[in-house]
Amino acid sequence: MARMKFLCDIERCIACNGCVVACKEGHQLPVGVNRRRVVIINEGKPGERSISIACMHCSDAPCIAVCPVGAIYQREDGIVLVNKDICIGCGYCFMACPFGAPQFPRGNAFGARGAMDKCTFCAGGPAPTFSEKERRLYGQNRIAEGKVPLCAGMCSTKALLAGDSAVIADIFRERVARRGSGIAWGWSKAYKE
Amino acid sequence: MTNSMNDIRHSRCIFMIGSNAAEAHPVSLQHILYAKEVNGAPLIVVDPRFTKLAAKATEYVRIRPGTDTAFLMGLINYIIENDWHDKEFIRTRVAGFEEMRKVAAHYTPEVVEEITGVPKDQLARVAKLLATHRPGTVIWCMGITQHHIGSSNTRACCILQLVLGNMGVSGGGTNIFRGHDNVQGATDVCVLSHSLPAYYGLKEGSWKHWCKVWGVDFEWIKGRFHSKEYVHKKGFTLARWYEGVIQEDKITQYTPIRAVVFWGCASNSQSQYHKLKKALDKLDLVVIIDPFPTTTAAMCEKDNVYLLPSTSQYETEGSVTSSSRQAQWRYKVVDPLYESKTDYEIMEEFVKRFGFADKFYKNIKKVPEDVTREIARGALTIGLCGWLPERIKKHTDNWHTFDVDTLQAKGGPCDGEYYGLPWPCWTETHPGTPILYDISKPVTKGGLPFRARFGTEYTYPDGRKESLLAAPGVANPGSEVMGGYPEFPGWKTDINVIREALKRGMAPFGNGRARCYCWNFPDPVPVHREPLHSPRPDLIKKYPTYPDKPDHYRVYTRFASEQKPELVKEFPLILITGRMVEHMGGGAETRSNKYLAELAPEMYAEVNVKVANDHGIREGDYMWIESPEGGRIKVKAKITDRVDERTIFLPFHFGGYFMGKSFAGNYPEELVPYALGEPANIVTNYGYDIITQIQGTKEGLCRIKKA
Amino acid sequence: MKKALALGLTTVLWPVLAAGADILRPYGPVSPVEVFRKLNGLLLDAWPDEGRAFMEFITSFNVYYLYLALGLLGVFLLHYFVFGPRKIVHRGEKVPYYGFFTRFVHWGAAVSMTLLVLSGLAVLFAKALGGGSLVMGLRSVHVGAAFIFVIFAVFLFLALVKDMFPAPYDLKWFLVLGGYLSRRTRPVPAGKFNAGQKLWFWVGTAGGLVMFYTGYKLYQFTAPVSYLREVLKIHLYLGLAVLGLFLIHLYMSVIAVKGALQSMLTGYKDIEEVAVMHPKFYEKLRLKG
Amino acid sequence: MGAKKVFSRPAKAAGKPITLNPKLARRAFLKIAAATAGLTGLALSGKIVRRTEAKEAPKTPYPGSKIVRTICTHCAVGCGIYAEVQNGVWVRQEIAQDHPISRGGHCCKGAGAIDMIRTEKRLKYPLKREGGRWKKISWEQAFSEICGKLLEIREKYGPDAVHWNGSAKVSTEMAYLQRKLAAFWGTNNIDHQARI
Repeated sequence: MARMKFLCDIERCIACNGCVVACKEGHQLPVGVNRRRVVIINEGKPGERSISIACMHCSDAPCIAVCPVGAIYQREDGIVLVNKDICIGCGYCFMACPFGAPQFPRGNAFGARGAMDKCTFCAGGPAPTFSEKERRLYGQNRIAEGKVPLCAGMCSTKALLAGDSAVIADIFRERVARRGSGIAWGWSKAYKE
Repeated sequence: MTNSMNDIRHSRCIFMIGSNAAEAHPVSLQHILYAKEVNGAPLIVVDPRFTKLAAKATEYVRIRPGTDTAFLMGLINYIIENDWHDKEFIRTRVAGFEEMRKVAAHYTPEVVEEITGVPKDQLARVAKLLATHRPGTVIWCMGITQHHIGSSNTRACCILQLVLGNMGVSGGGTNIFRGHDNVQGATDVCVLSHSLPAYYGLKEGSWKHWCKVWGVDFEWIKGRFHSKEYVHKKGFTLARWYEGVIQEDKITQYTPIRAVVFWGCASNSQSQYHKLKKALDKLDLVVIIDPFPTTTAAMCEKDNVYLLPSTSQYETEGSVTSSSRQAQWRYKVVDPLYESKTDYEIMEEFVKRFGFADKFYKNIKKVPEDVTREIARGALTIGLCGWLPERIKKHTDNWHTFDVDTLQAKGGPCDGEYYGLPWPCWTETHPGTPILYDISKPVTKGGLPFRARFGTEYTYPDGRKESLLAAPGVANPGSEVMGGYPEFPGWKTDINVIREALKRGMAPFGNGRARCYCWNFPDPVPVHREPLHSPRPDLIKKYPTYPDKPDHYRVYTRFASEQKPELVKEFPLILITGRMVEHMGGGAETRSNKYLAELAPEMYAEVNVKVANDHGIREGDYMWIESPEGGRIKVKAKITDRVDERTIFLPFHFGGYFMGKSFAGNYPEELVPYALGEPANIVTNYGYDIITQIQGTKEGLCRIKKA
Repeated sequence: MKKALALGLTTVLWPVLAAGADILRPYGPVSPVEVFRKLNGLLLDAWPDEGRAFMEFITSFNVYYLYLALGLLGVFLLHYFVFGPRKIVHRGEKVPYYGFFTRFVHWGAAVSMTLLVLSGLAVLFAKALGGGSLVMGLRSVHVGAAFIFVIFAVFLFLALVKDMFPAPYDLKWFLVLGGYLSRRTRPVPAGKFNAGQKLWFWVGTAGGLVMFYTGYKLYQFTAPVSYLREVLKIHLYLGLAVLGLFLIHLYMSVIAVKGALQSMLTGYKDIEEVAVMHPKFYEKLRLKG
Repeated sequence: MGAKKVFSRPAKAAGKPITLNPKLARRAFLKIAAATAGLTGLALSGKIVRRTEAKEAPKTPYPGSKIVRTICTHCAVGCGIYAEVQNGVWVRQEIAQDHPISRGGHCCKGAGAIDMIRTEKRLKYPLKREGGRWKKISWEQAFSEICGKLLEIREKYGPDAVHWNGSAKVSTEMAYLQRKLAAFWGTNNIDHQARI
């Protein structure tokens, strides 16, 4: 069974934010909703590194565990999705997530949080595939088209890898072996087997 | 660029000076990091600021702004001193080496450390890296050019590569990453005040050549000008046109400028913007043709301005030339939106009303394809002859058939050709020249020697005579003459001469030597000259600037009279500008993109923590930055170690504020960009390159105070 | 997984591998371990310490609300059938007990509190309601009601606080549990408000303000996540107390003590009732004449 | 081009929406890897991994759309863009994985290239500043007023009284026409961003 994963190669990421805008533009997200973001450490100092972070689609996802309504679920290929028709916007998932992935657009009465929005691995959502509803609520469903997620596809330096864990682990290991350094940050947290 | 982006994959050493490619050209990093990882190529970044690119470097050299020539000459000297230079390459293909060597000898590691602040050990280490990792590429951007000695800086880079023998080889070369998407194309067709398309210059022969291409009478063109003198006189430049209006420096033109047309050009990218603003207030007519309202529109307060909506590039088509000299066809994606018109349509309307449409469009029936053909007929000097619209489209349509490493098509309709037909592409069947001055390939297959542009022999001031043609035995395979040869007479104006040369396996422009000694430049060999506004007054005497230039693109340009040692007392901090990855140029498009504006919503100044503490400024505080010319801007402080204790950095993309005042109300309703800010160029200083008049925005002075 | 292990190994092996590739070492002395640590600190924040505990807390907490609600319901039923509601012989003389302002803010607070409790429970037991827009709507009600409640709560506090300070006899009241566990009506030690009412007052107003603050933080959702976790915990624990007292108050005033509801509506209490339920206040009234 | 292994999907009744619910077995596209991943692996190892074609072409959310190849407008690297166009509307930006220079890569500006069409901040019609306010005018009025004034200035002060600032953001053809226009106008006062 294939297992979808993200891996950001810290040695390659140049913090160009290409992934962030690719995601926002591709799914037409409202301003303020960051399904993906880039974090820089040691900015301006030797040892400056950056990493692009989104939902890691954890194997034992804490968000699924804490969701009080069971709105979050995991597909067979490991992609974690949220059903916005069921989500009540309570925010527990955000507090349980190690990566800060869940996002909450405002806009309900009294400015309360709306349904949770997060990276879908470009796999749409539970609405009928390619339906207008799916596009509106979850964005594109590229996985159903056999296409790769936008963020990784548009990564300027090929730092962000996405796809079948076996394949991307191979690629990454090859790189690490070549250059002698590299860490797959987040993997040990997200993918416990 | 002499090589291509992809060719950097073959480099064994990458030397980047005055470039922040990680923010300005992020996708190029794909190839740079590949070379770094796979070839084990050291990535040396020389920059006054610890940029995002420097974060990826294996060796970061912090240099004082405006001292690049000293550093490069120091490297050259160290390499020669240690006998690391490529003697065979220099013997066969380089001229003026001895003269250059004498000048370079001055730049010992100690002297370089004194001027640039780079420790001499580091200089030695960098020189050794360059010498032991060949071929290496040298990459630069505006950090090298935007100085009053910008042209010396660029030449020093070239000489470094000549000394290392890195020219004309895969993985080597001098690679200048250009800024705008089609700045190479626009430069090739010379939207420039000193030349006709394809670098023909403004001489009579050049005019006659182009008149022939256009199918008009030279006498008629001459009649269109004010007088014969003005046909050949270089015009005002983008950097200083406003002096033609406000005349704070004396102009040498019979009339001041009364009208200006901004056709896809931002104004907030020009230094001393507060003076440009004065010009906008004085002009009779300002025409702005752009898909976005631009900062210029908001800055015009008089009823003298028109805004014409042109389409974006995706609603029209035409070829674009990438930094690697490749042509790609930018296809039209959708029809023009709203009431906007394509630039071609607007041009046609203008020309019709100016009354010369019949002459202007004589050879042009179908736009843009016939224009491409006209360029191909005229631009022989840089070999655009093979750039026919069908071929360019064919390459774009089949871009998937080109190999990532060599950029050569393997099979398919473009078999054997190089992607985008990098110029010179001499004929309709030429595959393009992927690497300039590469003598390992036949000329017909994309090889080239150095151009023999300056005759066959030169006598240096000390009486030494040297041939300017390549040494015997050095030529492209298949060349009829195995050795140096002069240019073919008439090749610049007659395609048949080019064909003839190619038939004989020879380059139309001859087989010459690369010059280290350019006698037609103010400094035949690059030497360090202190910035006009120098933070080191003690060095001004030893390294003074040039004398003033009275008629420099029609305006008096001060050099020596502007260089005042006492200035630094009042303005103690060095001011440099640069890019952010989220924005582009003047920012009209990107600041109107809600996602990009969300990522980079505000203007800021990078300040070192020491400077900030000395001035009582904390992160996020507003502060005033003031220039010696009287410009001042109010910006937020971003406290960071990216800049050192003497430097302030400003991103130059913002507009919509002016000296502390918001001009948001001056934009057309509802078209105010999402992100507004003070233009950095209000405080960039006086100072222009001696040859090109590029503005010296990377070597100014300023002072700051808490707002 | 083997591959993950291999990745881990390469990380650890880095210094060894890098010895041969000195040139590739990034500028400045930074090891991957260092980077790893920094990223952990920045991105995971307090998750390694708090994450697991938070998950356990949040997944197990709902059930206490259920126990409390069901338990109290049982207690009420038992009390009702064993002891029955309190009826006091009415002599007909009425004393003014609650001013108009007090009644007004009481009912304002009461209505908004009811909404808060109900919508709060709806959020907690959203699964039973099927989640989605219904509960999302009720969450909005929760937010709206909170803003209304907090205004009334402040005034209610000001209106009643002078009679709400704890007194020594309050302890005694608790010892006899207000005398409710008896069919006989005997005077209990209480002032204008008995100890139970005082407790409810303090939890309802001061606790209500804490609820409001914590709720506001959760509504904003901009605080650091470990702060949010703490705030949520406080909100839920206090909510439990509020729910308990709310239910008791409801039972007492509407069912267990006849006339209590009436008195809050009209503002007058039967003198006999005051004498029995609030003897200390009765004393004061008598002294005043 | 990517190391994409796309297995065939279970046949579904045509026209009926497929729900990607976890409860429904999801067997389609079990093993896909980001093109990026594949590409870089390919680049590093020199292997060429060919994509096995799906037996049944995947359904697309934009039936009848076509892909237009175009070039990013933000810097001179020359990244390729696949623009997906349906009924004359640019519906989305696709990844140009097979572009030889960028191989699908974009920075944030290029990733949002489609915003040039989507943004609400585009100029919509010709405007003229009148009494300190922007006033909508027709193209005809704009052209006749502008050209009239330009010709008047030329007449009165000479051709060099007009300065043309051309562009590095237009096509080479357009840039060439700008240079040609200045020549025909009778001035060398033309320049563009390459100068700065």
